[in-house]
Amino acid sequence: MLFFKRQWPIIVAFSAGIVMWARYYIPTEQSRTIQDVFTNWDRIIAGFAAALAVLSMLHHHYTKVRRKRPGFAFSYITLGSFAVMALAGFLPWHLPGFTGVQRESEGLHMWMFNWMFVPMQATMFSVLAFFIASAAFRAFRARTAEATALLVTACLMMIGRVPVGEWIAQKATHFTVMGNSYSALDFPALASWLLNVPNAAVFRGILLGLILSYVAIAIRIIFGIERTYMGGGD
Amino acid sequence: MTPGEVIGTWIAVGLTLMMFSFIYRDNALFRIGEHLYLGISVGYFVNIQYWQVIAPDVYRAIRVDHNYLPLIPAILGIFILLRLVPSLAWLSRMSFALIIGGAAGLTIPNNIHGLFLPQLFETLRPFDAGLAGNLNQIIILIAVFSVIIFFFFSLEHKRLVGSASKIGLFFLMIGFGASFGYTVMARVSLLIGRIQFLYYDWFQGIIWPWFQVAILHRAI
Amino acid sequence: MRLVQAILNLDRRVIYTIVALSVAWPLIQPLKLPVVPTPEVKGIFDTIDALPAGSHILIGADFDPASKPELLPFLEAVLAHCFVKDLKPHLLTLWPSGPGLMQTAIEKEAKKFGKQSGVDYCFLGFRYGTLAVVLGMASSIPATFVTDFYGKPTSSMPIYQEVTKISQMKYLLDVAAGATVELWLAYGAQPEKVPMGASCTAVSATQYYPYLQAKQLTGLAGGMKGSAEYEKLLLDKYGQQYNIPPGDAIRGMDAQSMVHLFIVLSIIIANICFFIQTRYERKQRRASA
Amino acid sequence: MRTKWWLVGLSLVFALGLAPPGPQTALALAPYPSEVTVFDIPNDDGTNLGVTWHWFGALEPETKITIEVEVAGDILDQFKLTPSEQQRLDAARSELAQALAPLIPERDAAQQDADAANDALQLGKANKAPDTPELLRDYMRKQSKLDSLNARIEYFRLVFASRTRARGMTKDLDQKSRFFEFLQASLAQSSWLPSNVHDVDPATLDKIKDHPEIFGQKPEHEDWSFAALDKMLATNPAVIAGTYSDKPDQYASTTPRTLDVELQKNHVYNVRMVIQQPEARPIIAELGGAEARVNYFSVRLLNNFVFAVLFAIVILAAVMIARRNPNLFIRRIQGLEAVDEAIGRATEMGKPVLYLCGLDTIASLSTLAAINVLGRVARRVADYDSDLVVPCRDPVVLTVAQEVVREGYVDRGRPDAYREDKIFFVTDDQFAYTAATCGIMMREKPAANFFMGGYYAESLLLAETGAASGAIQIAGTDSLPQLPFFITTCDYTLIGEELFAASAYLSREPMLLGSLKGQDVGKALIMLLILVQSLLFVAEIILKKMGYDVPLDFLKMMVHAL
Repeated sequence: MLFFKRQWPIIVAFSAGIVMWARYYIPTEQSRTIQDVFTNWDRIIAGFAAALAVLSMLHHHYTKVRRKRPGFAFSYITLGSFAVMALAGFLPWHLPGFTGVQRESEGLHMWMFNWMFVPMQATMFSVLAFFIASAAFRAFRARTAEATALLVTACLMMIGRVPVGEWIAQKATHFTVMGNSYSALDFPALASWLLNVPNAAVFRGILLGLILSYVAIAIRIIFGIERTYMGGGD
Repeated sequence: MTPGEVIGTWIAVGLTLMMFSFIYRDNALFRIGEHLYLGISVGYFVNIQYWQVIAPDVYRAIRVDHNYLPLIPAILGIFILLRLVPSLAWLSRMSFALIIGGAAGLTIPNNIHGLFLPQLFETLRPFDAGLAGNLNQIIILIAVFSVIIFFFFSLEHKRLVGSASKIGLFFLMIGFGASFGYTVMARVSLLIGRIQFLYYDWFQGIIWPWFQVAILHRAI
Repeated sequence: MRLVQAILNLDRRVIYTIVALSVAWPLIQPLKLPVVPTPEVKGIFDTIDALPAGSHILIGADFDPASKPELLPFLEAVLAHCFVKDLKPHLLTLWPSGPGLMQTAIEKEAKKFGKQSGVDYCFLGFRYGTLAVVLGMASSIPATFVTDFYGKPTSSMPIYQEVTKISQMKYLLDVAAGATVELWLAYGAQPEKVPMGASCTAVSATQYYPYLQAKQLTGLAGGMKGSAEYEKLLLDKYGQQYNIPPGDAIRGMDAQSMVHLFIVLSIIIANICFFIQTRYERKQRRASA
Repeated sequence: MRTKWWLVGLSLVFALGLAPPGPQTALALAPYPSEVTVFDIPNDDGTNLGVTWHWFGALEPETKITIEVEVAGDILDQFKLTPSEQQRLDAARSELAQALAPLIPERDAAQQDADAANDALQLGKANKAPDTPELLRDYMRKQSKLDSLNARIEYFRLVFASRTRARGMTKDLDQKSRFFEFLQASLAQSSWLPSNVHDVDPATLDKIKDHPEIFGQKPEHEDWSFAALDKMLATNPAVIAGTYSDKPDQYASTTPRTLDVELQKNHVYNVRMVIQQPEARPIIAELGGAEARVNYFSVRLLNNFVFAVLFAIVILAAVMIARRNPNLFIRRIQGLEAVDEAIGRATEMGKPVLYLCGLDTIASLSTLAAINVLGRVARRVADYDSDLVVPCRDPVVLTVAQEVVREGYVDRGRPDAYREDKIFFVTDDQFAYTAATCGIMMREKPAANFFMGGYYAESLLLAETGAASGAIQIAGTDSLPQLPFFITTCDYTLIGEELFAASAYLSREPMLLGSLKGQDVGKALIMLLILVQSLLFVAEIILKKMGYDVPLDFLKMMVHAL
């Protein structure tokens, strides 16, 4: 039994890893099929795992309500809206006020999606605009040379990416070198240089090391050295 | 506008303001919005998982196409659900082992082929791009080199290595600054989109016409 | 000194308020800052503009509501451009939550220019399978999308008596919030030898520059700014003739500039205050020592 | 790739004007493929042939070429249905025909109705007739009837499609039998079938330099033409018989005029080219033949393979060494020194510790690293006796995180302090997750926030809310676009690789340390490569200035050699 609990998963991980790795170099149709089957299986397993997640969420809010933890009343909202949204997607008949079957574009499910889910998602997303401003205001202080570099590049970038930057570039004095006219304050050009040279190089440097890390972890998993995913216990 | 759209717009406006109230401070309205959003998103998630995965790939494949292969991942999926039964929880390891092992196998060649080798070749370009191009190329080489040194774990950051990694850190900050400034644009346009919704769809689309009809006409 | 302290410890809600105002004000009271089209966006506009009337264009609109403010104006402008030039757009999406947006956009533009679905344009809607969809369309569009978005069979539509696959398109355009540009490029445009252009979110624009440099893309429109530039080009050339109003992106650009300016100004002010404060503290320390 | 010397000779003969008797001027100008090679493309699944050549003679602007393949009759066997398959297909077909028999006339009538209504409507619109709204309603009604009929027909066709799909396979019996009929009819006409390259303008064909994956980065004859053949064109028997019509048949489908059939694996094909000049007789050039073989290794990926295997050996060797000698040195990682301080502070304040594992699934390597670090953090939290809250976005991550935290508590002898409901699933949606987590931060005011793993746009929302709530924040991510936001809003940030080094650093486990050392070896090699290659490039320039043209691009050369 212990074999099945401890060794067997490692054998499975090893075989799956080696097969998926090796198939990359084999150009036949069967090898493509293997990859397609794997991705399909992956999706299906994740689909079942979703049930676990939902159970966990329901359990979390159910305990909150049962134990009357602070703010438990809000959990009723979560449980209720979950029930309505989930059921609306499965109901095969019309509801009053909706012309279509619930799951389709005219039904309650898509109505809730369009008028509740989407605006809330978009709003949470757009809160970022406020936060990015306050983060810039608070954190961009020229304390050290590195911090100064950070804030100066960020400011140049911000100006260079909007029409104002172009406007300044047009209005600023121009000078001529070898027949070409250059603006003294060409923020857009500066921004694109920052992006294409230092920024690209830095991310390249991080990426090269990062990929070595990825490959190293993948090798550890395949050869059974890394077993975090199995969790603890026996 | 249909009644559904009008009601929808009002609800959307209400929810938008509720979620925005979060930036003032935590309050009951935001908590209602947050919990509503939570419930709806999980409800949507359930539907997506069922209609896009389980229904076509498992149910349809088995019942209509008589393809019994998806039974294997379905059983592995049920193993994951057995996490809830402590004595059988170990079965879920089979499923994890398959997913994670396979993903690890995919990672190795794909990352090397798609990212590692192209980036390495991109870095190592001959100096044949004119004066400006060559200068850029030299800056890129210095930046890549010093950043890699910054991430070198086997050496203490002292003396030569220390100053090289200092240069690396400096470049890192320039890179991050550029990234930060670059992203501001995208984030601000999201806010513009939301405010456009409030202004055009709600104010100009519903409130203003109603105001004109209800108030102005009567006044005249 | 107290003022400096107050500015440095400014409540973040003050910043939020100013940000909100600098977005809202230009929408109500436009500033009309100049939008200068870049060569990248011109690359798309000019290619489409040069196509003979009756040519077919494939437009992949692969985004969802989250990127609506950045990309929808571009899609609308391109559709208007197509209809102005009597080109026939084929619109589809690879994103499940996309069709609703696209439907509104294409129906609006088609109505404005009096175009008929299935004859002058076709909205294919969404189909599951990303790569499989692109590959399928390379061999046959009516076979991949058996029906269009409205459930009408495509094989009997007049528009599909003229073209049936990607290689017969004169231009391919991807309006993408994700990584679909590479997909269309690698499996659609390149093997079928159709010129391609792309519009993408501001965040992902950088990663497509290499394709632009390699001339694999004829043009690239990044984020709301790219959309605004396209609207501007359309407006300058056909605005008066066809009575096209300025789009959402152009109107949004003022707000964009305002917020950027505000953030940069606030950083500068904060740093001046920070500088004064550190000098002051140093002086105090020296005095006490 | 055998060069066809006889063709070279022939071309020379033409060139020298020693051509066989005939209209001399026309022949001297006639375009002709020269130095042709027909070969199996080495990197494919065996259904591709490649042809390279360069043009001899002038190409007129309107010239079209077609490349044809000679197909042996035995290829038909590949498409022959077995009796049982035939039976299934026939059954499905007759079922479909039966189901559609009443529908099709009805649909045709509906189509006529709808068309008539549409015509009336257009007329009404043009004349601004007063009853236009009624006409419109009439048209809508008829059109929707037509639509519903079409939808029903489509449904039966979908059922048919799923019936004719062979069990567990993607091959369609219906299509297979069509392929058979088309090929049989076409081969009866001629054994030469057009390939996928037919009626094309030679100027639009690819060049050798367009395909570095086959010919390498700097091929010898980069401007020669190249064509990849993967299909043969089979013609509809009805077209050959002259009875073809594009009306839908009893199965409500139109059969196409031609079908593209994939070249079959492991067959020898002879190839020829038909050159059609405007107002001239077609010229036929035999190109030679080759077998479309199945290849079991993609040669162009050899560099990838070599690199991956070498690196795997380095890592495994380093792990072995580390097992024998566990005292390996690792430099200080700043953010990790602060972990203890942050947890200690949380204990003092009596506030919980918040730990996020990122928004990725368990298959993402950064999530695994985050869970590794979580195990270490859980041990410290158990030591200090404070609370650990872990909201999860992925169900599988949730279960693994629960196990890891429980193990941490058990390891420190405090299994009683473990509370499973503190590690919970929130939702799969990115921003709903963010909203809920921000809510937790603002209400429970954790004293320490850990953001480890992969993040997307929500990174700033999380970190800024955390900063506003006054927590000590430690972030670690490999999501490069999000790094700037963590750096500006968190107290400490583990950048990219440091996240992966963190678990080794915290646990001091020899195997993890060894793997880290292996990565350092890899990085050292990269740096060496960059250094040496840059110097070589400089040397190349200096040598060029001195008049020696020596290519020193060793990396590229190495890749080509592979």
